[in-house]
Amino acid sequence: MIRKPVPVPLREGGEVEIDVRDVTIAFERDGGELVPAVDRVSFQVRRGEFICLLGPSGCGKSTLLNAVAGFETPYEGEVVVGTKVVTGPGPDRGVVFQQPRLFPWKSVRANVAHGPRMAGKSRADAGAIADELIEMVGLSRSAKALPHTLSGGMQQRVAIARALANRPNILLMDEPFGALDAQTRTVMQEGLLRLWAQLDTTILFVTHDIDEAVLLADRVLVMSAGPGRIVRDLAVDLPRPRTIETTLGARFQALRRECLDLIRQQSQKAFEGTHDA
Amino acid sequence: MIRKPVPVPLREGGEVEIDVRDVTIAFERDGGELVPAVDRVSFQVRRGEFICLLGPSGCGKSTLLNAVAGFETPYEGEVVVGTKVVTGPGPDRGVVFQQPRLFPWKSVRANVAHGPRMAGKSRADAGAIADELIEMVGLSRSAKALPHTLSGGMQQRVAIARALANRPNILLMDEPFGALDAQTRTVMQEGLLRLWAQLDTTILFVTHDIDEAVLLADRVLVMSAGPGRIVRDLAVDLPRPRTIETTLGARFQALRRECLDLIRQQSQKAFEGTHDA
Amino acid sequence: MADISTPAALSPRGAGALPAVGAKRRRSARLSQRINMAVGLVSIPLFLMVWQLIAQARIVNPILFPAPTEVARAAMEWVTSGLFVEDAVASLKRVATGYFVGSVVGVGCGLLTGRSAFFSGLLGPLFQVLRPIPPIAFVSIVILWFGLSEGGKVFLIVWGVFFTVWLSTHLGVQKVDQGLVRAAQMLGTPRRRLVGEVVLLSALPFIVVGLRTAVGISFYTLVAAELAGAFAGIFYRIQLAQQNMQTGLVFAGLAALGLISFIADRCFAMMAQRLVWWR
Amino acid sequence: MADISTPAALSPRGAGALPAVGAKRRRSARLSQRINMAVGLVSIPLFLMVWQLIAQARIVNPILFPAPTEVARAAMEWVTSGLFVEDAVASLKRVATGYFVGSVVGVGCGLLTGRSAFFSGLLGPLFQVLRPIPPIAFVSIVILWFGLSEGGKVFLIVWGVFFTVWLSTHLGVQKVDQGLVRAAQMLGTPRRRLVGEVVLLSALPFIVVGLRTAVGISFYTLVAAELAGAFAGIFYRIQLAQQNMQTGLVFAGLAALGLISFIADRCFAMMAQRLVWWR
Amino acid sequence: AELLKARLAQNLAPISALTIVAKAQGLFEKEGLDISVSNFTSGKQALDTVIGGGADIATTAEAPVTAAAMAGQPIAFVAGMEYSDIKTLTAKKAAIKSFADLKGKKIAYTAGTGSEVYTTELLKKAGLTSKDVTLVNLKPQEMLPALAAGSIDAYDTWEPHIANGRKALGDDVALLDTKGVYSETFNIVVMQDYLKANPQIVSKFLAALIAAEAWVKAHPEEAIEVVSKAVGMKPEDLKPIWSDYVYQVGIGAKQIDALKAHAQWRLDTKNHPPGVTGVPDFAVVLFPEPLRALDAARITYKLN
Ligand SMILES: Nc1ncnc2c1ncn2[C@@H]1O[C@H](COP(=O)(O)OP(=O)(O)OP(=O)(O)O)[C@@H](O)[C@H]1O
Ligand SMILES: Nc1ncnc2c1ncn2[C@@H]1O[C@H](COP(=O)(O)OP(=O)(O)OP(=O)(O)O)[C@@H](O)[C@H]1O
Ligand SMILES: [Mg+2]
Ligand SMILES: [Mg+2]
Repeated sequence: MIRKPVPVPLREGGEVEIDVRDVTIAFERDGGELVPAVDRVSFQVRRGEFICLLGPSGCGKSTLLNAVAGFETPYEGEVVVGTKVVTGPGPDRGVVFQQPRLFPWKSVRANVAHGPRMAGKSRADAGAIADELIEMVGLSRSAKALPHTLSGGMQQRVAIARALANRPNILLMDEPFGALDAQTRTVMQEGLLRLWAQLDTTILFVTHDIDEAVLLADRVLVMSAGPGRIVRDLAVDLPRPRTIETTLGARFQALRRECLDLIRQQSQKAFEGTHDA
Repeated sequence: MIRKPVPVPLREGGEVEIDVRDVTIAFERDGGELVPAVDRVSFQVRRGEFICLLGPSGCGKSTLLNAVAGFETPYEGEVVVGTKVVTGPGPDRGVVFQQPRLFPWKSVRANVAHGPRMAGKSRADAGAIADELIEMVGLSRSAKALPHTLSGGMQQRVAIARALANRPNILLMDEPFGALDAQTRTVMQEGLLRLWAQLDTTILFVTHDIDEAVLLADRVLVMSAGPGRIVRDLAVDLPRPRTIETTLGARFQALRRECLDLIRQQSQKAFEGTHDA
Repeated sequence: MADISTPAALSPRGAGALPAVGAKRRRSARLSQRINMAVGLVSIPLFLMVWQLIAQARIVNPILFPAPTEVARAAMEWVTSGLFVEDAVASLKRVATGYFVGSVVGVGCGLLTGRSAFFSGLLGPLFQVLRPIPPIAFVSIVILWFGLSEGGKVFLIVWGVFFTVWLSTHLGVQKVDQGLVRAAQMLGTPRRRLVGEVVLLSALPFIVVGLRTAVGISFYTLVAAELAGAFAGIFYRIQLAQQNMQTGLVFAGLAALGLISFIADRCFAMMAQRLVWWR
Repeated sequence: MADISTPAALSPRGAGALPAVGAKRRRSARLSQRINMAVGLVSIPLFLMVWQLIAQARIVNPILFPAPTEVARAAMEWVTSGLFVEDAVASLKRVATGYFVGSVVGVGCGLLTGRSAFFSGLLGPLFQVLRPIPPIAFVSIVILWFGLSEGGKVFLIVWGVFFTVWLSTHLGVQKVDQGLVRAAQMLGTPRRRLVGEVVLLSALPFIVVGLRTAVGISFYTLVAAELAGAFAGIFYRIQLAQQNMQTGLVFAGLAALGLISFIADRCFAMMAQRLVWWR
Repeated sequence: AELLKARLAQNLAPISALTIVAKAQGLFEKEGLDISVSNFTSGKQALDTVIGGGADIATTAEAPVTAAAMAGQPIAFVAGMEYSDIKTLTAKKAAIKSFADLKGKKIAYTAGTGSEVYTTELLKKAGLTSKDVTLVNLKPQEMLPALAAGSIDAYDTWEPHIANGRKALGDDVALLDTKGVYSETFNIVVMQDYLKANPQIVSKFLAALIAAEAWVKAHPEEAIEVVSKAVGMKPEDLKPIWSDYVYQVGIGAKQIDALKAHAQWRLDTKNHPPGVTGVPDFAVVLFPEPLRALDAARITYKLN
């Protein structure tokens, strides 16, 4: 059960912004038995890096993200952001959750404007920021609507806009584009990459779409099934800016193939794992 | 606003199982203004057909599915299933919702066994059906867990198993594999196709993944943005059984390309639409 | 109070050229809606009729159980004597003040104990012990502390309202959607604003239950309040009428109470619907 | 009654070889948890101390406002005379029966009116009108209908409990998660089983609020019940003591009430936690 | 022989001493009765219970009797069993030495009861009207705290609340001498139908009360023990006021005066059931025959 974490190669330049040190997170099962969801995971993210977390369903991606966000306290190990150990959530780390989690009593505009308002911005300034982001996610027409009147994909787009509104140093995104159609997704991906290039944001991005991971990331961290561990830290050496055309190149396809194989192995394990239960 | 629906080519053989006749569904906006989400949509699905609905985010796919499921009463038009006008939900139409919507107070096993239990099966029989399906979706290890302890993807897999447990004549699936990683997804797709071949199930399947649509469907219905209309009824003339290898063929790529172009047009409209609001 | 299976999508307004089947279904839905509304209107008259029949059958002593007609007569007399307005105003003032103070303090304490384990530990047991003590049992003590002022009477009402609202707020706060709290936290909502931005709104459905229950409770405690040296008030009048065997007036008093609370509750329900606008 | 921001993930049990920082944080969390528990234990003693100080300062007449020590003395006397057990048993029987009947009927009616617009229209207005009428105001009528049987006393308690539980169930049913109802419907859950399978469980948090509020209310109405021809009971004893100006015993009675209800509520909270096991 | 069953609705207080003693000393059984007792905190509720059929025999003061009589209820007043003066306790601070000092003071009374009639009579004697004072309606047990809190200057009520007040507030209060202003009576009332159907029960019941009266006179110490135990008082609290209660089974001037005065007050103040125009003919509700058959000397009243 206890294995040494795979050594993480540090790339040149930039300070370490997120340092996940030997983190184990466990949950209690019915019987009181402690089952680890994330097992001794260590990795580092440098300032301005774009990291994708890839792994089979239920491997602990969301749990790990929650630990960085400050919502779960590691059972063992610790997460250091900048120079401080994470003890709770903060506006320096914007989060797009796997569920939209919009405030049901606020309009789309008010949801997006919430962060800037809390940061002390005036109603007008916060509104302007919100409008800009809402336009970016293509929902200007629904700015005044309440969340429950939106479709699943629209809600998720609002959640993305909301997380961006604070211009956080770090963006933690949990399958943000999972509910979007191919084209909307491409638009959103390009929008995110533009924003990331403009601002000096560090991004930790959970996805189950291999193309997306390879297209967006500087490094793809592939997680194993069962108690999640990082089995591979794959540097994506494709030149930027990348566009949808990038996906046609041979290097892209090679990287994609590599990820796919890794994932397939892990998923296979996950499925086989169910039979010895 | 009012356009003739695109004529739907009826394919030979099989009776009409689902007949969507000129359906319009509208929602009230704040101001009391009625905004159509689905606009005069007509199509027919024959017994045993596998239909995919493809369309940009917010175009009305879920709403249309809800109308067939019997949760929304059309503002105009009607949905006929078999020989009866749909007036409400029923166990002949299994639904996988966009959100998992599991019963939070029931274990995974009890969630899946709910349908058979309601159909009058004994506890043991229902349990056996549940166990089989849970194994199919790879969650045997979590059979006793409560839904809130599962990851997003695991919850969605339970929802799929639950909808299948009743062996419904018709399966309505709203982005069922949206939260799954590539490999788990492939496993699930293959499982679904196997089931569909075994049983004589008619499937209406919402997805935003073009590859998935082309891989699975007999026909792909492409919807337009704004108030949803069907702009294209694309027959997928790939031979069955199809596997992941099918995606490599030239015909597949051509169909994929066609869908992508259609979607791109529609999404573009959807985004541009936001600017004149 | 609508049937929960009503779909969110709308029926059409105005008569367009609708396909036959849909229109028929919609017509029948509208019809059943009308029936339900009509039922709501006849509910109380029906009850009065049954009452009248029982009273007229004279199974029970009519002096102890008067017919609605007799009650109406007594009520008319009460109103025309001018005493009704006086009594109603006196009672309403007490109830309104007590209710307002009790619910504001109750929501406040509920937020405090619901959010903080420290305050929950400190105040929870105390509140739980004091909660069941009926105001009527300590009227003497209230008189001792407050004298015969209106303050004492209002305190008795505050007592009943406070514990009811506190409990439901406390429980509501503990059921707050943690997902929304997390979303607010990551957006940098400071701890002290979390309450106003998320907790309060998220617990609102529970608080509304407490507030509406407390409307009834406030009248329960009004009895105790008006036992304590009142000069006017609906219960004061009921009590006198009881002593004088004016049962018609007793029932008229109870009916007045029911009516006032009914109106209060209607207003409340309407307000609650606006308050919890997001469903 | 835990602080809502407690994370779901667990702190370790047993002492493994833990990294320093995590361990320190967990230690401090455990410490604050202990402090909160300790606060819970001193809460009531602290209250008694303040009371004793006020009483000993003799700001108010000690006969009218006895010190806790005096109350304890009276309570001891009550217990040793054997009357306490008799009174407590009599009251508990009434409250338990009334509470049980009232809550079962209340939940039943709440499900009915919450689910059906017809019954909501028929019964809603009636219940709203009757709800605020305090049992104490119609003790005479109850005696008239029920005689001096225990049935009448229980009815008075049922009255208070019923309306409280009904209202919260009714409101809870209207807040039922429609998504889950739809899921159950498409799985072929027949309409009559929908209630047991989804609606009841989904409304449970609200019903629990009503049930816990009703614990307090049942004691409110116990007063009225024991005004009418009782032979034993805590309020019966309190009333006698009040007439005889035995304030020590009055307070002892109120304390007994608080204690009983506190225990009931603790049991209830524990049960509720099991009942709402899924969070 | 088989005991005859009857249900007594009793106000549990020293004013019910005779029924309490009769029950405790087995005097009912001696007369061949099996009496089951229900306790109330007011005679009004006891009478209502009898009118509603929940009990057969009520102990009650005159106020509920006049209300029921004026409401035309077929009640039968078969005997008085006790009377006692209503008294006024004043705060020393208020310096109320004579009736005239009551002017401008805040006085507590209990609306609708003998205490209110007493207060009216008291003011009449003092040459005052209700406008010269502030009247406050309170239950007897709440008068003491109100006096202690300084909200009132005096209160008019019956024992044991006067004694309680003197005990609690000691030198801060003084008793105003109002002997003879108004006596509260405590009586035995049944329904006329019941009397007609069960004359022997009523007769035996009254006989038991007469026996109790004799026993109380003969054993005052034990009577105090028995009564204080039944009502939950301490014997030493009951002893000083014991002589205030006059236990006498009979119908005499005290009862008739109280009934008339109370009925007149109801008329004057409109505190009467609907549809009443004059003092009722008490001959209709007075049923002295059972008692007269036992001991004619105990019936001493004359109507008009
Ligand atoms: N509150 C909880 N209690 C118990 N177990 C939990 C809890 N939350 C998560 N788990 C378990 O932890 C494991 C990892 O869950 P997590 O949500 O991190 O997966 P994930 O990688 O995000 O999966 P997906 O891609 O499906 O969202 C799962 O096996 C899940 O059952
Ligand atoms: N209850 C409602 N009230 C008002 N408008 C609604 C409601 N439900 C849906 N809509 C609107 O109807 C339109 C279609 O929504 P629907 O959920 O069907 O989209 P969708 O095609 O499923 O999108 P997605 O792929 O993002 O899930 C959207 O514009 C949405 O805003
Ligand atoms: Mg996840
Ligand atoms: Mg959808």
